[in-house]
Amino acid sequence: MIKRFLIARETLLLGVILLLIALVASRFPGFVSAGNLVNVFNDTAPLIILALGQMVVIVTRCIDLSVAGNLALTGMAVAMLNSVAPGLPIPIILTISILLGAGMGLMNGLLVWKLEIPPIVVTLGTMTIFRGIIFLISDGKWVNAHEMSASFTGFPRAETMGLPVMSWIAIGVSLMFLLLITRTSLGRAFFAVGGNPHAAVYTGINVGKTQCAAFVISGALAGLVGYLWVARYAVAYVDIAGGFELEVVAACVIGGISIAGGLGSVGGAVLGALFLGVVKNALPVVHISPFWQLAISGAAIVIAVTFNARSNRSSGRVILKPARSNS
Amino acid sequence: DMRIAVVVKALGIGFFEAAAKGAEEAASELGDVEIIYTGPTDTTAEGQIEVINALIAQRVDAIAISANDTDALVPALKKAMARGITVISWDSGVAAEGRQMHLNPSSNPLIGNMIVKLAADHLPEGGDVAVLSASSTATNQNIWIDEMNKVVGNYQGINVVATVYGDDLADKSYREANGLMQTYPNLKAIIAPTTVGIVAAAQAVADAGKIGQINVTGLALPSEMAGHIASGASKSFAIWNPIDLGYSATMLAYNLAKGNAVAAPGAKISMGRMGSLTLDEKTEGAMADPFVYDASNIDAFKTIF
Amino acid sequence: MNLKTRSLPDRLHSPRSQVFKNWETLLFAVAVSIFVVNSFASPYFLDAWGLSDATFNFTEKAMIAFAMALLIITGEIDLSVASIIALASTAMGAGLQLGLGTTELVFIGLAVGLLCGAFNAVLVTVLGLPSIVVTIGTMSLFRGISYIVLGDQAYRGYPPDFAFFGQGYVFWVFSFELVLFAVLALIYGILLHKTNFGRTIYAIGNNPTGALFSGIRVQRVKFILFLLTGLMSGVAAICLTSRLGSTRPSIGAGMELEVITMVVLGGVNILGGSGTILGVVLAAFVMGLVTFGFGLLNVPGIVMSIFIGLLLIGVIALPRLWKMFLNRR
Amino acid sequence: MPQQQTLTDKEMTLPILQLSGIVKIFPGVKALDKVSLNLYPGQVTALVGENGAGKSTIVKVLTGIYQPDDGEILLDGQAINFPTAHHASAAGITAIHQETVLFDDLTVAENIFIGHAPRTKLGLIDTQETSKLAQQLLQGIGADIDPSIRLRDLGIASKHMVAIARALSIDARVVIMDEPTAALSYKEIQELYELVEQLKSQGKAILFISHKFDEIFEIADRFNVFRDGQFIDEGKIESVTEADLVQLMVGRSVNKIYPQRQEKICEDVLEVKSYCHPTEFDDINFTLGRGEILGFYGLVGAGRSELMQSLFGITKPSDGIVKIGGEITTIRSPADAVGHGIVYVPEDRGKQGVVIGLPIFQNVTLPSLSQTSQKGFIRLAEEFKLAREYTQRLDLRASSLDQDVGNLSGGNQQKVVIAKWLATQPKVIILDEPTKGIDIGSKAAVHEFMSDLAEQGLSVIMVSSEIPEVLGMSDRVIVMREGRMVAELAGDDLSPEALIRHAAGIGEVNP
Ligand SMILES: Nc1ncnc2c1ncn2[C@@H]1O[C@H](COP(=O)(O)OP(=O)(O)OP(=O)(O)O)[C@@H](O)[C@H]1O
Ligand SMILES: Nc1ncnc2c1ncn2[C@@H]1O[C@H](COP(=O)(O)OP(=O)(O)OP(=O)(O)O)[C@@H](O)[C@H]1O
Ligand SMILES: [Mg+2]
Ligand SMILES: [Mg+2]
Repeated sequence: MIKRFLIARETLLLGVILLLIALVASRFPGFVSAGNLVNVFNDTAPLIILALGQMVVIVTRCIDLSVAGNLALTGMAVAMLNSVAPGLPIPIILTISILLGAGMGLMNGLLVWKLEIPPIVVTLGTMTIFRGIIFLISDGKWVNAHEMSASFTGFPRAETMGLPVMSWIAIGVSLMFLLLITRTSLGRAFFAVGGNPHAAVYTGINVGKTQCAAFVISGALAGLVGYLWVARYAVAYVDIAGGFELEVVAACVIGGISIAGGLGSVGGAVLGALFLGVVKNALPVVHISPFWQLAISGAAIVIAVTFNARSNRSSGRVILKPARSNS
Repeated sequence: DMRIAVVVKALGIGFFEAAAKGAEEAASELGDVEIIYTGPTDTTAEGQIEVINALIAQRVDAIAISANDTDALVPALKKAMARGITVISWDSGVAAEGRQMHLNPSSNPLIGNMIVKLAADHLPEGGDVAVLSASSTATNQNIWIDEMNKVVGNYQGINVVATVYGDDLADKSYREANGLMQTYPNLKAIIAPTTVGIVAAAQAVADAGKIGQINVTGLALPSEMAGHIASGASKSFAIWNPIDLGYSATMLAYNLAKGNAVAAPGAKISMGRMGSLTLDEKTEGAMADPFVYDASNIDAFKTIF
Repeated sequence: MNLKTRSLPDRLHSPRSQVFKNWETLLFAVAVSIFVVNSFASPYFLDAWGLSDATFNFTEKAMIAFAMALLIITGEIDLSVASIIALASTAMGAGLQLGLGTTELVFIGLAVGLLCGAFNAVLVTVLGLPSIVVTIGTMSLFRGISYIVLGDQAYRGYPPDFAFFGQGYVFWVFSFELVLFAVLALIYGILLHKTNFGRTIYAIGNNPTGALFSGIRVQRVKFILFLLTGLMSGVAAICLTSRLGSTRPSIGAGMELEVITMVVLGGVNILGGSGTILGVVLAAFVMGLVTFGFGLLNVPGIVMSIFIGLLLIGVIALPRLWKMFLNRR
Repeated sequence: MPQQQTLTDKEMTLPILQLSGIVKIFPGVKALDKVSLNLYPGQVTALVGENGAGKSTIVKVLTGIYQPDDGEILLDGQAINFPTAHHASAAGITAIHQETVLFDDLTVAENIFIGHAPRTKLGLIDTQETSKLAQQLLQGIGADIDPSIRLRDLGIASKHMVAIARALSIDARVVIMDEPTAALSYKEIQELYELVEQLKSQGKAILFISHKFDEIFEIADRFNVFRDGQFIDEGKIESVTEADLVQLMVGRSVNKIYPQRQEKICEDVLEVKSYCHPTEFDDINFTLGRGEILGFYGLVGAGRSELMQSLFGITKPSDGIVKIGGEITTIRSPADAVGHGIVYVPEDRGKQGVVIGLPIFQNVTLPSLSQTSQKGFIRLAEEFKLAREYTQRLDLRASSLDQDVGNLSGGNQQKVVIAKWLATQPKVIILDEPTKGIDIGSKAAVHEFMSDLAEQGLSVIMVSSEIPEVLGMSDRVIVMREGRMVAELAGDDLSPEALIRHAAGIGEVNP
């Protein structure tokens, strides 16, 4: 029954997104051109990737507010690396950024696991620490387009089979998550730990370690996006992706991932991110002042969480059976 | 020694780092000056107020500030003046009651004219152009855009179709630039009088494969735009020399604090090697004309600022 | 009835003997050492006016932090406080355009704060939604409304007597804000530690179901606390607007995280159930002293924030690491 | 009783599992103090002891959830240790734990196989195989449950069956059952007995923990007694009587006679008329007299707790009238209920009863703060006075009034809850399973106290699933089945057979 609800909720979200697109298209047919839709998806790709990482963290009853800081630090690090060693091949850059991000995730994870500090406190702290470190390593200076090699900036935007590599990465990560969540014991463990941490211990699952793993995954993805982001906008500085962590959490919430842990789906995270992406990209097109954007995404979150809670509410136990004639 | 605080909108912006270089140059020329280069982490008025409070407590002799908000800093700066500190603003101004004088990098009408001229020069036939501004609260941006709109009629066929805000965020500016290209298929130029915005817009144009079709221009630093001039996404852009700006602001602050001059309408204050500045009735003055950079001269400047 | 008469002692340890194990003692030591270090590091530090100016770094945040502390002790959170400031300030600005005077503006500021608090309260306590999500939403919503109203404009020209709240001095170097901070600290201290209401806050934070089953009106208490947090945001909005003398929609951006940092640094358990107002007061001073001290040395703000981040994790982590170290031996 | 005799028994086979000298220390409590335990193949060993004797703790040591501070575990004579629950199950030890340790949002099949699901060749979880195996396991224990359903949608008994299936999904040689029957009804208990026989015949060693002596004597082959974390004795079940076991457990003999009271029921204090709820109960009518003990009997899940919680203002009824002292009253919240003199001692002590984290005295005064305070301001001296008075009346065992209730044993926590309510001087006290999970010694104290309260004119509603308790304590008994009142029995009508017959809804019952 709950499963059906989940599906229904995702279909509904998909419906809302399609309606939104249709609405915009009714005034600006150009919005639904294949080229533009590809653009919108590509623009949303970083949000999708990060929302997936955040999803596993939230499912284990944690929260990662440091993703944007992690992203920015990794981005700056690889950009600086690229400017001193322009010859480094892209696979190595990718590996480095994933490892760097995962390392920062591990730091969060260890603080949560070994020292049992509440995740919100840990990541509130590391969020500012990561940003500060960017300032220290870069001395506050930018890394500009001409200091990056062509292959470095070219990778995410290279087109293969009609989509830029960045979009393919988002699709790839989504598929991997689908597998991770439904078909691996780690995926099960995330849900077990979030659904009932006490019981998880009894089934041999190490709660802290699983949460740590979630942070590492979220960190690794933040690192990956760090490189993609910097390469795509061809610039790195202290403030990139400032405040993005809340957008990532918002995408998860809109996608129906329960902040109380134990509930969530890959489809939800992806659709939640897409919803925000479509709104963001549609506003400039329909001539709604960009000043409306903030209020719209805020209202969307409030409505989504109200709706999700409605469909989730347990209506108490059902004890009464339909009355029998002779009882 | 005299201590002059150079307060910028936020640390870590190339333009201001260059201005700081100019301030140091002025200090070594003057000999008895110590420069305190400081600013908040992000471009907020609250952050600058904290910085100002710390400077007041250190009893610096002068504060030269590029403001994040015209009005919000006034009370704090008033307090600084009440405690005997010389306060001037430069680059982005403070309302008149919050400073003794303001140094515009260039005259606002000149800049307004320049940014549209840069676009028009490459559009002999005319066409649609759009403006990508920084944050909506940036005083100087708004003034320049106003000035630009006043003179746009002088350029045949140039049609300003929209003004959007990138908030000085790379991703938002990029998205706004994309939105402009979507909405106005006939767009011929994007004017971004902001260094973050112009870089993002140039990248967006390059990514959309519209190099040659859309020209990105505005105000930018040569070091940040070198790549985009090379790719052709931007044919030319303008900027005043931020080193000169920092230098001039320091000189002005020094002279006012020393008592060599009084900031009053009509006053003429020396700016060392930059000549002298004459204050208008709003106690403002303009340093110099913006300078245009294009493929012919960018390589000479990209390593300087 | 055969009941034995075996009387239990009230306490085994007197509260005073526990002082050295307290979070507050640790914080106090931190605050004192920062104070000492600062006085050696900068010749300008020990100056009455300088220190007085420095209190503006934390007074507004601390006012909200008091109410937030109570809310967090019950196990809820409000991330929308900075946005409430923006909306309340915008509303005051709009009132200003209508030609209202200082009294009316203050009333508007407080009323909008209360209304926003009530909006959060209804969503959380009546509809039963998780507060962290609700307030992430209203955080965008409230500030978003300010942006819709103001766009790239600003309201300025507040009446001269309005300036008193953020710029006035009550006595010598004691600014209105500092005095208000002290008064509020006292009020919240008494409310939390000396009243029945305070007791129920702790009960709810430790076990909401148990509290409900003990006849406590859990939702009503939470409702009131959201209202209080909104109201305090309104108060902070008045002070900040008065201090800035103008309103922009970006006013107070990012302040919610500083408020929460202050509360957590003050030893309030983010999961609810424990914490004191004294801790929050000390945390406010620690953060203010750090900001001011680093400012005097002209250290960039971002380096300060690293320090605050490290402090936040460190004050929780170090005692635990120390314990682990002792256990290992 | 001679201790060595059982150990030198010639028929004895070698134990599969031997624990000796096991020590487990929690902050402030020595939960296990050099205990030993032997489990033999094909035999059921019953572990008995008072609350807090350390029974569940030894189970957790055996299953790798706790690490012992000292001692030795021998499996087939080989020393072994279990750093995590995985290691224990890999070594062939499986357990049905006292608490439900399942996941509401996972499916039945996922619950059964979490941690050891069958894999495909690629190393991914084989979902089809998982549900096939789950189906087989459930059928094997006679449970008709669809493995693809979410656990949340199952009733408590079915959940318990899933927990049993999960335990059996591990190919184990040692099966541990920690109070497995506490949540099961008569019929399911019989099925469980059959299962135990089956496991025995497969040569598995079974550790069976229970507070119910009839059960122990029915299925156990051996016994093992703990008291206050210490090993007391072990041996063959035939060699002891119930009284012997109790003596070993408590260290003294316990009077099992229920307290006698004269009935002097006068006016009605509480009257409930056609009280309904859309899903939980329907058409409830009863009255409660002053000084009366009214029993509510039913099988687990009959809706008694739900009815009581509704009377206490937790859930809203859809219809019906409640009269207190003859006046029609609407109770919207527990605060209202307390105001009208109705208080509720819940079944789930840790979650609903006490506020862990607050000291004892604050727990006691929580609902009576208005009494001990002045204009809303706390007066500590008054609080301590009130708390001291009531904890003393209940003979609470604790080190001080300032101690965190979380550190108290279950029975003492129950006393804190009762003290809390008595301090409000209620008219009606509802006790939901007041002795559930409480050992014999404390049980008798609670019973005695309950009858004292009634003597003093307090009206008591007692919800209980234990027939002897219901019969021994109540003046009148209401039987509920599936959310409805099916009988009201008093005097000579009160018999175990009648209770079971009405509760289970069957015509005849074989005793
Ligand atoms: N995690 C823990 N932390 C501290 N003390 C504990 C913990 N677990 C158990 N104890 C204490 O250890 C002792 C033994 O508890 P245990 O649960 O083993 O008792 P039990 O024999 O199973 O009792 P019951 O019959 O009530 O289930 C008790 O005093 C209990 O309070
Ligand atoms: N369907 C269910 N899902 C989860 N928990 C349940 C379910 N049914 C019962 N429980 C829990 O199991 C315990 C015992 O259940 P329940 O309250 O139904 O038994 P009871 O009190 O013996 O019966 P009654 O409903 O007649 O009071 C309680 O803690 C209850 O919350
Ligand atoms: Mg137990
Ligand atoms: Mg019950």
